[in-house]
Amino acid sequence: MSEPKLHVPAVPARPGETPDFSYVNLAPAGAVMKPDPRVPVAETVALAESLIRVLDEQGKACGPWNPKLSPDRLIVGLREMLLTRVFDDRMQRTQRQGRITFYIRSYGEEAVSVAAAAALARSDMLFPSYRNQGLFIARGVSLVELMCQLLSNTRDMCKGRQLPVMYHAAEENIFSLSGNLATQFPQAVGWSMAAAIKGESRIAAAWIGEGSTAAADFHHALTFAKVYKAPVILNVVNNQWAISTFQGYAGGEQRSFAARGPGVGIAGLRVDGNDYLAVYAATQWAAERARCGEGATLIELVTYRAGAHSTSDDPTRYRPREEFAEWPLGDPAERLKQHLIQLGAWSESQHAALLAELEETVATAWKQAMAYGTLSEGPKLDPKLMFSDVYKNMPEHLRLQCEQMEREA
Amino acid sequence: MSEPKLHVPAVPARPGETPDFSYVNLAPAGAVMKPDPRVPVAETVALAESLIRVLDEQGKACGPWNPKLSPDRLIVGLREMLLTRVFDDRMQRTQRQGRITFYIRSYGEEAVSVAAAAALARSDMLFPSYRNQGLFIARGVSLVELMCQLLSNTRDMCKGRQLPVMYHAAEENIFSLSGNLATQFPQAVGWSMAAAIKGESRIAAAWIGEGSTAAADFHHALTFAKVYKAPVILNVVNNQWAISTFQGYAGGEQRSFAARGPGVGIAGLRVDGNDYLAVYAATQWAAERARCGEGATLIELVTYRAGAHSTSDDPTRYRPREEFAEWPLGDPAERLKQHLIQLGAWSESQHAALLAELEETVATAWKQAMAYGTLSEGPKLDPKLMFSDVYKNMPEHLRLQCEQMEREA
Amino acid sequence: MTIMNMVQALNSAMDVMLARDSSVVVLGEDVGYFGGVFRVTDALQKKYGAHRVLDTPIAEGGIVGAAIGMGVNGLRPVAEIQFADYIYPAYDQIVSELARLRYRSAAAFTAPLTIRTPCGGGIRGGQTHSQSPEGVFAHVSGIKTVMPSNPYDAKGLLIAAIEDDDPVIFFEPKRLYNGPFDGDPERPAQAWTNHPMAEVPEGYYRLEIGKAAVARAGGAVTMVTYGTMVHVCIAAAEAEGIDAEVIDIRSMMPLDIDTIAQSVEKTGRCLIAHEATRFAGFGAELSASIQEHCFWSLEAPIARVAGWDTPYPHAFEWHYFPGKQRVRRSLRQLMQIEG
Amino acid sequence: MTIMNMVQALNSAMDVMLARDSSVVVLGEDVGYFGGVFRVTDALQKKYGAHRVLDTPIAEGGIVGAAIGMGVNGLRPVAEIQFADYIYPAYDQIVSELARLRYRSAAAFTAPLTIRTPCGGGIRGGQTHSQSPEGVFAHVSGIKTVMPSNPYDAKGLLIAAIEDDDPVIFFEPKRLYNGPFDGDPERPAQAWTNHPMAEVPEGYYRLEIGKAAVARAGGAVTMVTYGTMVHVCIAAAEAEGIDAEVIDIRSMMPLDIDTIAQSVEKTGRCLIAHEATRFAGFGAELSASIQEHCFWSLEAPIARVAGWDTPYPHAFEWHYFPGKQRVRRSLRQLMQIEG
Ligand SMILES: Cc1ncc(C[n+]2csc(CCOP(=O)(O)OP(=O)(O)O)c2C)c(N)n1
Ligand SMILES: Cc1ncc(C[n+]2csc(CCOP(=O)(O)OP(=O)(O)O)c2C)c(N)n1
Ligand SMILES: [Mg+2]
Ligand SMILES: [Mg+2]
Repeated sequence: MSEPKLHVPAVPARPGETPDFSYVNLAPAGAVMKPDPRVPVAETVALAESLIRVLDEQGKACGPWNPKLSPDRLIVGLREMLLTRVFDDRMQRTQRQGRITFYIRSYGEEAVSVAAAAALARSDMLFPSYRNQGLFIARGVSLVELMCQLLSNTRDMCKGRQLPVMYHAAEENIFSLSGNLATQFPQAVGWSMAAAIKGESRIAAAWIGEGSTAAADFHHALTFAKVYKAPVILNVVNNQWAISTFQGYAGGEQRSFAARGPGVGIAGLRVDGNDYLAVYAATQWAAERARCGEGATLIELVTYRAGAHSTSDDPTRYRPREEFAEWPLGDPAERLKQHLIQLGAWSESQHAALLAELEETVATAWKQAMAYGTLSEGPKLDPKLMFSDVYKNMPEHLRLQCEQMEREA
Repeated sequence: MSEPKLHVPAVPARPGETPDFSYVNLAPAGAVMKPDPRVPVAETVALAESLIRVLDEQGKACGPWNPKLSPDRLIVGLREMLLTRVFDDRMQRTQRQGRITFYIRSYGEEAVSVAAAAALARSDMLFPSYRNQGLFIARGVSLVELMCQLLSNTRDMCKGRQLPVMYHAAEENIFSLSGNLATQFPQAVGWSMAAAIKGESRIAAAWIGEGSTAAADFHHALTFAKVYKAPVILNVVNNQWAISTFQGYAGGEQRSFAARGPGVGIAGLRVDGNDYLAVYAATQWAAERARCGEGATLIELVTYRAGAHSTSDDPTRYRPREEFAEWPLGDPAERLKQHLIQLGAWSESQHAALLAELEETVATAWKQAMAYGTLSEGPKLDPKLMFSDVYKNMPEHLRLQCEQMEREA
Repeated sequence: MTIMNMVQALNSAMDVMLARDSSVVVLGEDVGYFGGVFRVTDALQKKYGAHRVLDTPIAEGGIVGAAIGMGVNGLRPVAEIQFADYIYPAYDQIVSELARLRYRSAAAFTAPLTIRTPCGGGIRGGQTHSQSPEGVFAHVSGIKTVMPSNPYDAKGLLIAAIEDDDPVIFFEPKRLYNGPFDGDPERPAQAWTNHPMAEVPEGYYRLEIGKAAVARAGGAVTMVTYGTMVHVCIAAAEAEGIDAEVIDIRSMMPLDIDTIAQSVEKTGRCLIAHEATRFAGFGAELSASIQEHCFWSLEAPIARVAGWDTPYPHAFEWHYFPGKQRVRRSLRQLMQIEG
Repeated sequence: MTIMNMVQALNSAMDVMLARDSSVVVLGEDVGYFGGVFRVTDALQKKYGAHRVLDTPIAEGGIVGAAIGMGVNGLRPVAEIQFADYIYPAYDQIVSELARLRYRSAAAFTAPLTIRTPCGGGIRGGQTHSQSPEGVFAHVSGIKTVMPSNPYDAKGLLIAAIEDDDPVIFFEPKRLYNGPFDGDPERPAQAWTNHPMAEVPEGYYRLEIGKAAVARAGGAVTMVTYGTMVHVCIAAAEAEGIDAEVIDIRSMMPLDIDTIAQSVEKTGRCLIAHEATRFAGFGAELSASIQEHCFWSLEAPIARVAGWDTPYPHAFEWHYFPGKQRVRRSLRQLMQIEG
């Protein structure tokens, strides 16, 4: 056999090598024009290839995408990002201590969720992935409630059935998480089609990772969104990694994920995912587009998964430790903080005080959550819950199985 | 409920209405530039949106995509197109007479298969859809062999297992047809990846209808082709209809299917599928691109399904009868004929003689095929064949079932 | 009461529900303007509009995925999968999502879908237009699986499925669309015209999902079956002159094991028949359950008659199909065994 | 001979085959550089290169679809599906294509794939990392289904699967990767170290697919099982002091019904155990087949012990899992029935 010539995507750096982000197509803050949200899809082609940024290196907001939010609003955003991070860190520690079985952090990607939530109406329906805890936090789902899910305890919203982090929040219009990647994407499209059928102005938004764009459901979502001009925002969070697999293996080599939008005929935006203002503005733009009947937008949020994939993962096996430090788009919380300081609306000491307060909030919530039990220590959920909600009414064979279980207990 | 505002794709004309092809984005013959097959994907964006045409209204070949084939080669092409058509018509009639249970014609789309086959190497592997009988004919699979499959008779290559038209031709490097739409697309990509792994220069080509681009496997194929730069040609035959469903329901409204290629990062060409020369040239270009390691090309072939979907279908229920007559890209056989006449290499009388000869060829083949039996008249296939080839070696339980069947016969 | 064939009865069920409940929507490939390749949704789009009867892209996974989202947003989608052979691209959305949503969210979210799909052979469809995949759905907890055998049941069960808050996979034996079929391909095709179960009320009615029907009463042997095979079993019993009780289970899940067990306890013998391949098919569950319930009453081994464990071949359709002859033979053997 | 755990044994099987046969390729999500989330393909890419051990996009349907094409072009792909719970997006390519290709083309085209996938619970994976979907594959003619219960079998059967010209779905009970598991979650996790079946030759050997193993000989009752439940059944029999014969079927299709029937004819009693949900699970086929073969020898109804008919819940994993206590109780009941 002659020399094989199958192309395999290049991975910029493996452990021991120097991080190399030269492949990331950058653009200076403020450089990208902002068309009317009603423009034809073709006019978003450039937006899908460039990078929408508002915050520059100095923390100044610039350009047409600046959403001009009040400092108060920005401080709320900063608070939500930091709360997400403090919560994540604490939950990760509890996992290490064996209190919860599994955890997934969103470290480094907090803006993606928090800024989007801020730009959408509360009545809009959100279809998250497992790395969008920021949506729950920004919509005000109580930390105790989230923690009880993580603990599978007596107040677990999932009644012990789901792996930690697989939350939902019906009252806050956040859909139930699934372990199966990308399945929520066509569901979000269908949800938004139903809103349009009913003549409501509510829209849907969904999130998946860049790795998950390879899944069939990504394609289903784009096709249905295009065909019916569904009022939905389809977010692809490109955090460069899918467990150990580099984004090039999802098709990211020399091609933005946002370009898939115009490819099928829906608007596409490529956005600095670590820039709170840019994420806010892009989401707002896409929401307006959806609400005025122009259909879906595919938003690629360029960010970096700063932590491990999950508590089951060890990223030092497949990428250099130093990558996050070299990541050209920085840390979203840090950048918003600098912006607020630069505006004169925030200070290092306020920041420190906020962090301390959030630590305290999380610690208090944790104590409260633990009082409702843990997976291993009582009070515990009744195992009979295993048999309910399989169907609306328990069928006879499940009733018998439940009885059998009780007899044998 | 207020007024529903879900968008549903507009269908230009329903039965009783006037055909309207103003939605088809045309371009004059010769208008589109022809870059080197090694160009970066971005340089094919325009090619994916325009329309590559060689034959003009007068039947003259023009522009950079003219493959400059010899008149002799063109006459072979014309013959293959006409043979396909004569074969189709005859088989359709036999179906109406009840000799075969089912048939699918390629009427109006013959160039798509026949010109592509001409532009590829015999060692290249073809993954057809059910409307690519022209590939089998152009590769010289005998008509008798095809007919025996249609008849499920004693010489049926499928041993009675498949619906008519589900051919294969291993020696001629044509893959086995499946009833399930689009499944062959990722298979073709995988086949071509294997060729690259083995260091061979063989490439693969696959065909699906535009309706089938909505299937998950279309996306799988594009993703894998992009990631591994697979040496494959992915053809989308946009014949405007998928049974009763207009191409807008596959996402064709105001967007070419070829644009999906650049959308994911592979080359895209939009081609006049009724122009033998254009199809030939585009296929040749894509084959060269694949062979020199630049990866896959998505080719959209713009054509019209002139006949019913299949013998089970009645298109007058959902589209105007007159559509084909109004179709702006005409009839592929007619156009090549005009070109040859215009070149002085062909005449009406030669054409008539050729048609008569082909009718004769088909009639002779049919007689021969019928001699090997039909589904209802002997000689017949041995029903025991039902049990072989499920596995390489017949497992015990199938052996017993086969015995049981024989006992009960 | 009108005489309806199964296509008309199913159409009528959707018509009634579209009219009664504004949250009902119908979607699928070719179901809108055209009315479906089997014409089951004929004229519904014209009557209810293109926003309630939707033509869709050819993506079964997308149809079910989008329909789940619609269901979550308060609609009651009735999705058609053009052939049961093409339901597999939607298998993930059905198994991982539709079947699990209520459970995983502790009923915070639900999607009351009905997925209709024509199944079974007997129309020369070959290996990709003839499958009966009910077995691979019956195993999945969280969904119900239904297969009617006549127009009256078809309409009553489809209305029940649409109203059901649980997801229902609704299999339609396409060989029965236009008439009953006793499994003898040599006989001319029958119409529903004179069949008692073809008398169908025009308006609303529903049948409970999960109740078997005694399609023929008898005392000598119990034949447990569903779909097309109900007719074949009755014909076989009659041809053999055997006093068989034929039970049409109508739904695999929930399974009305009580009705079945009562009959088997009475007769002491049982034959199970279905068109799907035999190995690990739904007949296995029937056999296992019956054996568990009626072990001490059984006078002979439970017999299974089913499609062979091969794909459904085009040319050998009638060798494959578990037709009247095969059922008769098996029944005869079963009756000859001395208990 | 070396002591290997199941991960090492499976890794060794692929290592041996990659070295012996240049047409063998390994592909899947995270299987290349990283060596797989369960490390089953550890170090193989380093040894054989990125063209023979391929990381893939996250698209199970694409992985199988592409692998079929590779198989058609002369390779022997070994595809990993990261969790059996994620095999459903590939269900269509497996059922409609992989399983049918040889048949529909009258053997003109074939694709000798092996699809490996970790299944089963016991690792706190919750409802989407714990499923045992063998039943919905066993029903599909044209593929073989294998599930080993120990390192020695795992390697020998995986080599056989890779060499098999038919497609094989190879289920790996992930709870057994690092050690045997007797079904008692309270006991500390065991390692394979002292288990006789952890003695694994380093080189090439193969076991025939389709032959059951007698995992424990006995005369009082036959326990028919596979995967993790083999260990649970042995432990339960020993805890009850019952002279049970435990049969590890090792493959569902082909099913070694002869070995099973011989044993049941000898013992007159049978208990079937698997982790998958009970309703219409593979245990139903086992029960139905055994009943057909051994009716006259059975002294008591065949019993089934299985996962409940619910999704696999995170918090109630040990209530769900058919553990030692549940098997013991069922075994005891079975033995108490007077035949
Ligand atoms: C259908 C399916 N296949 C595989 C997996 C296993 N899996 C879980 S997360 C993951 C990586 C996802 O990467 P990406 O989409 O980029 O999201 P990220 O984790 O980076 O946020 C994989 C392969 C799964 N959960 N579902
Ligand atoms: C997975 C799957 N879904 C549905 C069908 C039924 N079906 C057969 S052909 C067809 C239309 C295909 O249209 P298109 O892809 O445009 O090809 P064309 O017939 O126009 O050549 C449909 C829906 C099928 N064969 N497979
Ligand atoms: Mg990622
Ligand atoms: Mg078409």
